[in-house]
Amino acid sequence: MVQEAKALDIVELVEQAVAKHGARRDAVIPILNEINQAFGYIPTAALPEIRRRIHAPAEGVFLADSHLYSAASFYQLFSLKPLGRHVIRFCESAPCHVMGGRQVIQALQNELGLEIGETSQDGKWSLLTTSCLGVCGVGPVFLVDDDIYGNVTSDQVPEILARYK
Amino acid sequence: MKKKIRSLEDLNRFREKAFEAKQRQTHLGNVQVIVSLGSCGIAAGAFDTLKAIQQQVDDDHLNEVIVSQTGCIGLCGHEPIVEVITADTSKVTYGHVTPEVARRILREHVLGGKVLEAFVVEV
Amino acid sequence: MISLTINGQTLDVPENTTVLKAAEQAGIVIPTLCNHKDLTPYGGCRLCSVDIQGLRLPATACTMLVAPGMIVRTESPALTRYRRTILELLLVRFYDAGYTHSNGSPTIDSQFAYWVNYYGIDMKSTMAQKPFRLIDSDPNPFIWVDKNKCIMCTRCVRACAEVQCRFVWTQAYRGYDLRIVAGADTTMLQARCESCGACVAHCPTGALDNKMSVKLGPPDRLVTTTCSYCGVGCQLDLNIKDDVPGGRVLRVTSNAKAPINGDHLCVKGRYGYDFIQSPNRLKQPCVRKYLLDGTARPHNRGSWVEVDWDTALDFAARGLRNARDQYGVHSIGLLTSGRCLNEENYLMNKLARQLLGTNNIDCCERVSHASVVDGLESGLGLNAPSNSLDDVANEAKSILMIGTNTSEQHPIFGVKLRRAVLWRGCKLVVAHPDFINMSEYAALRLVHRPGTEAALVNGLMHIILKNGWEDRTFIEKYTTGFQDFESCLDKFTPEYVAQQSGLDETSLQHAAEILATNRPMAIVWGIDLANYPAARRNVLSLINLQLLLGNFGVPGGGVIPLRTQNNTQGACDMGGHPSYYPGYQPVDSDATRKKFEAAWGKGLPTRPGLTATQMMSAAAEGRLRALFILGEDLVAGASNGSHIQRGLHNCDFVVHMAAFDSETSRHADVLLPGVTFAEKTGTFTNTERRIQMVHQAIAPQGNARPDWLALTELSRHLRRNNGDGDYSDWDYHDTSQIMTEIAALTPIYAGISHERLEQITCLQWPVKNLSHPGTPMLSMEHFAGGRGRFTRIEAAEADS
Amino acid sequence: MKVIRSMVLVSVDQASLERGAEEVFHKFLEEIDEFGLSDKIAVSTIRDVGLRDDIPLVIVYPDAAVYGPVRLEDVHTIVEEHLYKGNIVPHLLALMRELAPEIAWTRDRRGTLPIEKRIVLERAGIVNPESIEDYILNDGFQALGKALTQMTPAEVIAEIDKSGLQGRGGAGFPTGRKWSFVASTPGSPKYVICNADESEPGTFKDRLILEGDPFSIVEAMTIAGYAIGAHEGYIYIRGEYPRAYHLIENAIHQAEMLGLLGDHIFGTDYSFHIHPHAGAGAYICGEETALIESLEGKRGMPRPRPPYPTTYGLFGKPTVVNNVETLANVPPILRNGAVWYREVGSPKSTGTKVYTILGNVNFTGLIEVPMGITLREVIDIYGKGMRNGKKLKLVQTGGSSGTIVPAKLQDTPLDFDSFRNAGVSLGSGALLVCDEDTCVVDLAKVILRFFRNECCGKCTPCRIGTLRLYEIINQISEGKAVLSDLEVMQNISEAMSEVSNCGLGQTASTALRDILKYFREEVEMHIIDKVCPVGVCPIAKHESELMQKAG
Repeated sequence: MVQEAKALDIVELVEQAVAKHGARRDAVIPILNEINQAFGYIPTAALPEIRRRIHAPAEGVFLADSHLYSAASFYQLFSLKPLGRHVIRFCESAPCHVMGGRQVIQALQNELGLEIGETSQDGKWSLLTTSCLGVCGVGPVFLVDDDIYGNVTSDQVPEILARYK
Repeated sequence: MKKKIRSLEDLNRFREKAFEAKQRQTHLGNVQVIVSLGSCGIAAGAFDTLKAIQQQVDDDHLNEVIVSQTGCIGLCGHEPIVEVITADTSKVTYGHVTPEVARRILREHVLGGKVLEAFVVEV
Repeated sequence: MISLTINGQTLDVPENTTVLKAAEQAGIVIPTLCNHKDLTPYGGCRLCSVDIQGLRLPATACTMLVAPGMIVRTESPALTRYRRTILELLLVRFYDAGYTHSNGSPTIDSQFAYWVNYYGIDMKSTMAQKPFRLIDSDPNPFIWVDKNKCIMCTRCVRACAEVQCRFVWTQAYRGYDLRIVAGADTTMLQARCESCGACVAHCPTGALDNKMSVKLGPPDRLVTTTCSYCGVGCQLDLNIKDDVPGGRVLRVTSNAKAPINGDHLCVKGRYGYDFIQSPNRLKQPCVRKYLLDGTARPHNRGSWVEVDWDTALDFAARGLRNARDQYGVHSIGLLTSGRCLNEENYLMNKLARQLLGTNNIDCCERVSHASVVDGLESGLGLNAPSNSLDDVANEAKSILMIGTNTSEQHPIFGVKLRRAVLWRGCKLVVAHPDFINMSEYAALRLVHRPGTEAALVNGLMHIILKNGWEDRTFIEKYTTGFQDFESCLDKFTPEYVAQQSGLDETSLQHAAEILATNRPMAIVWGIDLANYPAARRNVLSLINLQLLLGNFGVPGGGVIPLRTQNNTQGACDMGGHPSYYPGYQPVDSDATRKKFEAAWGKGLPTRPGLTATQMMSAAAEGRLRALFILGEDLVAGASNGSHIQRGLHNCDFVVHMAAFDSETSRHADVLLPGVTFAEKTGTFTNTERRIQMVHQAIAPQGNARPDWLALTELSRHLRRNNGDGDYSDWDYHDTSQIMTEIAALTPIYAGISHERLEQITCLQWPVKNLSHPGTPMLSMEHFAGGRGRFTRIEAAEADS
Repeated sequence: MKVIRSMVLVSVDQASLERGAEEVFHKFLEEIDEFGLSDKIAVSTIRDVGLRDDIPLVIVYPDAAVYGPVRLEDVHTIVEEHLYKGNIVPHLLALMRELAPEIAWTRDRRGTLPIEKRIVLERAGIVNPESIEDYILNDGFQALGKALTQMTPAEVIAEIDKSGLQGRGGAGFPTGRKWSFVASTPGSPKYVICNADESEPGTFKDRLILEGDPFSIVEAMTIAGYAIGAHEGYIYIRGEYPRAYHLIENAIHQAEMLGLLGDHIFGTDYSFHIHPHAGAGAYICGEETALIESLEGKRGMPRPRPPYPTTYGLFGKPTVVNNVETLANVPPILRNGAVWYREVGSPKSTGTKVYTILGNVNFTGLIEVPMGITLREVIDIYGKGMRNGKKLKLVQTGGSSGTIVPAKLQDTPLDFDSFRNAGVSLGSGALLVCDEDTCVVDLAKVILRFFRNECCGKCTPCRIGTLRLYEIINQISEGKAVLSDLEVMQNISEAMSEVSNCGLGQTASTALRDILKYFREEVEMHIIDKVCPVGVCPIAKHESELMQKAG
């Protein structure tokens, strides 16, 4: 089962993130980033909390939930729904593809029994793709959470996945 | 609190001091083992390599070995890359350094003085 | 001016003009979908791409500003090819389920369909072959959402943000997955939609539509008229279908050319039109059974009997005459209506003074508004706002808003102020005991204890004087009574005022600083201020504040009392006032009276009559015996309803003319079915003295009659002998005739005629003659004696 | 480091081979070895030299001397006289006429053979990126000190202008001119933005600089700030580079501690603050106006241009946006002078260029070479040749938004001008080398999928165009397309490149366009014959399944 964030945690976290990055319009993306990092996704309930703390008509800053939703849904590293405990992001850009990525993503799909974009029933894995991660010199490449794996062959996939509980 | 640099002269004095400190290190006969820790290197397993080196340094009490890091040099095809700088020989760059190879480098090159030709990368 | 060439045609346009606008000026049409004149350019649809010499790639005409010597070509085979490709691409993600779209045009084509057709593309065969999203996907009661027709032009997003300042719609996700969502992908109402329909008005495809009428098809004709809800005076288009005799209102749409509101309307104006054809409308005159029986009036006035107009009017006339004959002219009272036409209010004034011989005439709204109007009169010698709405919205650097929930009561003006705050940084100070919508836009909120307004304002002035922020030159040149006034502020120290009002001293200091240092500053107040016990005093304090800061006679300054009803201003202007003939000509001035006596061919009463409030007391005490109430539900509209009910109950004879049955008509003896604004032609005067046409769109419902016509008929029943003045007759065939009479007798309306209003659409009084352009801002010369008067306001605690 | 001085190309087209080219090739290897020149001279082959009779042809770089016909016995002379002594052998030269256009490119090229010359990467992989001592030890902050204490802002701009430094983000706009625009634009405050949202697939030069030499960017941004009169700088680092973000944060902190950043830098009145900012995954934010929107906390959607950021940038103020690599050139220029810098590279494209070499080569990685190197040189010298001895089919230059260069064009020098003339984009410097096992339909599919996913959606041609192109290429790869689809693709592609709002849409179909230009036959085979010649596309699988069933 995928875990959803709790209301109290959300308020606390938003408070911290706003304190850290400033109650400013241009701090919105770093703040969303903190929340995404902490929960693995951005709970919609966090948006009004952020808005309340940044909206400041006296300083000419007007913010609505729609602004935040709009920004949060734009960026690929943010998710608006809960993901699995471990998130795999496979680079599907041309260099990795040319260097053998096609076989590796197939191996990942087979091993996990997931299509791209899916989260496993038990909430352990989410299999996503990403655009270039900038380590093309060691392609094919994928990320498991924050760990990056390069020069991957399909044979290595089971061993790498086994490292995660 | 470090003293602030207020002029080019300050900067050059700072530089001289840094140079002397570095000189002192090599004069003392220390060996520098530098792991290339760019993202490419990390993706290729440089953290595992670094861990192995540190483990070995601890286990064998290699006090004169200074382990440090550098960025990526652009030789992605050879990652993970480890450089060994000793006072007598100049810099040797190794490529494809797995934890196993790293341990061998420490044992054979750093302690034994024998360069592992098979893993040397020409730069 | 910048000179450029478009399609070989050389033209001069002002700086910062876009190529698109420049082309428009030259009569060259460039296709576009995402552009709209009210909205900031977006450059998204790319349909308006044109060739500009020297640029590697075509540029979008909607975003590209003109430059000297620029050479533009708006058509080429390549451009046509790109445009066709763009439209074909849009159709890949477009599905029309086939229902007729309803955005106000008599031809069904949406703007999108027009261009698709123009470039020779067959929509049906090119578009998606089945819907890919839910049709009618939002539960909003007024706005229909069909995202199958969305082309991501974002006009709705921009309209909601820039026009309504509400930020309901937004773009979410990106690329091929891009979609327009409300709020955080919720329903519109959850995203705090106010259902103003601006998004519908700006949608070029019909993805957003009017839910109440989405499948009703196009209208047969459009009738542009003035909204009847509030004092802002928006214009709108009634969409009329002539499939029943006299026609019916299909829907309301906005009209881009409307002088005040353009393509913008509020939820009431756009969607609150069903009352026009409501089954509850009064359709037949009624009289109480006892009148027909010729028996005594029962306690509860007995039951209603439907009668013909002649019978009803006869009873009405008889009742009024009886009271006059029995108890004298002062026993009759007339209440005019801020909902009715200027022409009708004028007739009421004429009826009272000429035919009945009484000055007991007042505007219904004065029951609640009297003190405010009095304050204005005694401080400034004015009976109207000094500045216009747009002037405040566009020029004021700061605004004090007090006693008004503007975005509820005067939505379009509220939104104009939101825009002032959002898009040009105007500082808004909202003094209101509640957290109202405008509070969200306020630079500072003052949550004071109700009833301490005067203390609060005095406190602000105390701080202003202490800091030397007052305008000495203005005070000397344009005011009287400052010396005497000044000392009354002494005791209103921040500590004292804080303690009185429940505000903290910092807020007071802050408020004073914002208002005094961001000039011109405008003050906007509304009905809530009048509802406070000491309304007159509050108004005088606010006038003091503006005199102190020299905020009169400047654009963006002044005082804006917001009139609740669409024509409260006009009703007062037209002599719906115990002391004034039309145009604030005093009844106790011999010269004026003589003028009207000559015109109406009749001797007129010399003393001012009773105000509405006084009439109610007089009725309760049995001094006032007969009442004629036009248009209003007095009981529901007033803050002191029980007082009014007592008065009405006590009255011997009450005639009520209205479109609907109400609490007030329960107390009536004769009930005349009036009509709504959609069924008559004439004029309204909005809260900023702007006179606009109202156009009849459909025939009166049932047997109802326009009020002016009923009054004209009534005059026949009342009149015993014709006078021989120029205007003593009541032979009105239409309201334009009445306006001609008004203009002749009312200097501030001298330049008004229906004919002229059809051309100019609106004029702000004073309009001195037929070539006078009107007066958007009253300058000092319009004040009584050319000077404003400071008034000492002492009491703060214990309002009397 | 191995220093290649010259390069010898032997023509190996069918006709040349028939006349002994292979022997000539081997003879060169022998002779060069004989003279002890093996690690200074590279020998390679060239396939397409056009129809001519003076073959085998031998071209010697960097002199671009073309010898022909070269007989076995001439080799010794050429090696001894030309390669060893440095004198061209006139009597063996080929006639100038009749050169194939691809070779003609090389005739104009003069100067030294491109060898690795590290300017922007001078410290990457050498110094400890976490240590400001290491940076200062390696000439760090000398340029900033010089600028702040010895130069006026105008002089700094003049020096950058004189160096001829062009933006390395892809467009190649002169940096000095951009700075002087902003310096002279009224309005304040002004901002410096370092565009470190390096997202072009196959490009990681900026990451290398940020991870290997973060202090140089701090120093360069401060210099830029001083030059244009800004006191705030933002560095927008893509979210996928957490390590770079961490190292930059550390560099900012350390520089502030030493008074080399922050208030009163170098004890002068000049103050400059840098704010690191992490992106969150959007290729489009590499576009400077989208980046600015994103910095302001909004969706990264490009603004209409004009106005350009130089007049209406961050928070509506005049703003310089420079790419990481561009900025990394700034300290060395100020340290060594514009004259020194101009000597590197070609006259119109000064300085070096960083390339990343990827794909089916023996060695992947990154090099920094003077402008003007050819693809062949890159592949043979630095890529160590094709992997598994396969044949080169094509190179995609400049990342996914870049052009496809077929093997026959591999002698075009890589500099801004030549590339522009050849309709090829240099872009980010990514060179994706593809061998004969690459199916162009499959490659196009991956590239178009990338743009479909990364398009921001603002403008019609790009939003639906990328979607449609991806759908159609998928159909082609599945054998479900018809020939007229190619025309549809071409129409969409044309509209996209002409009237899209920003560079993304304008270049999204570049690769497709080139593929249809150079490899149309292969694409048509998918459609008409329902065959993927390379055997990568689903139809191939489909076919083989059918075959199996039949068998």
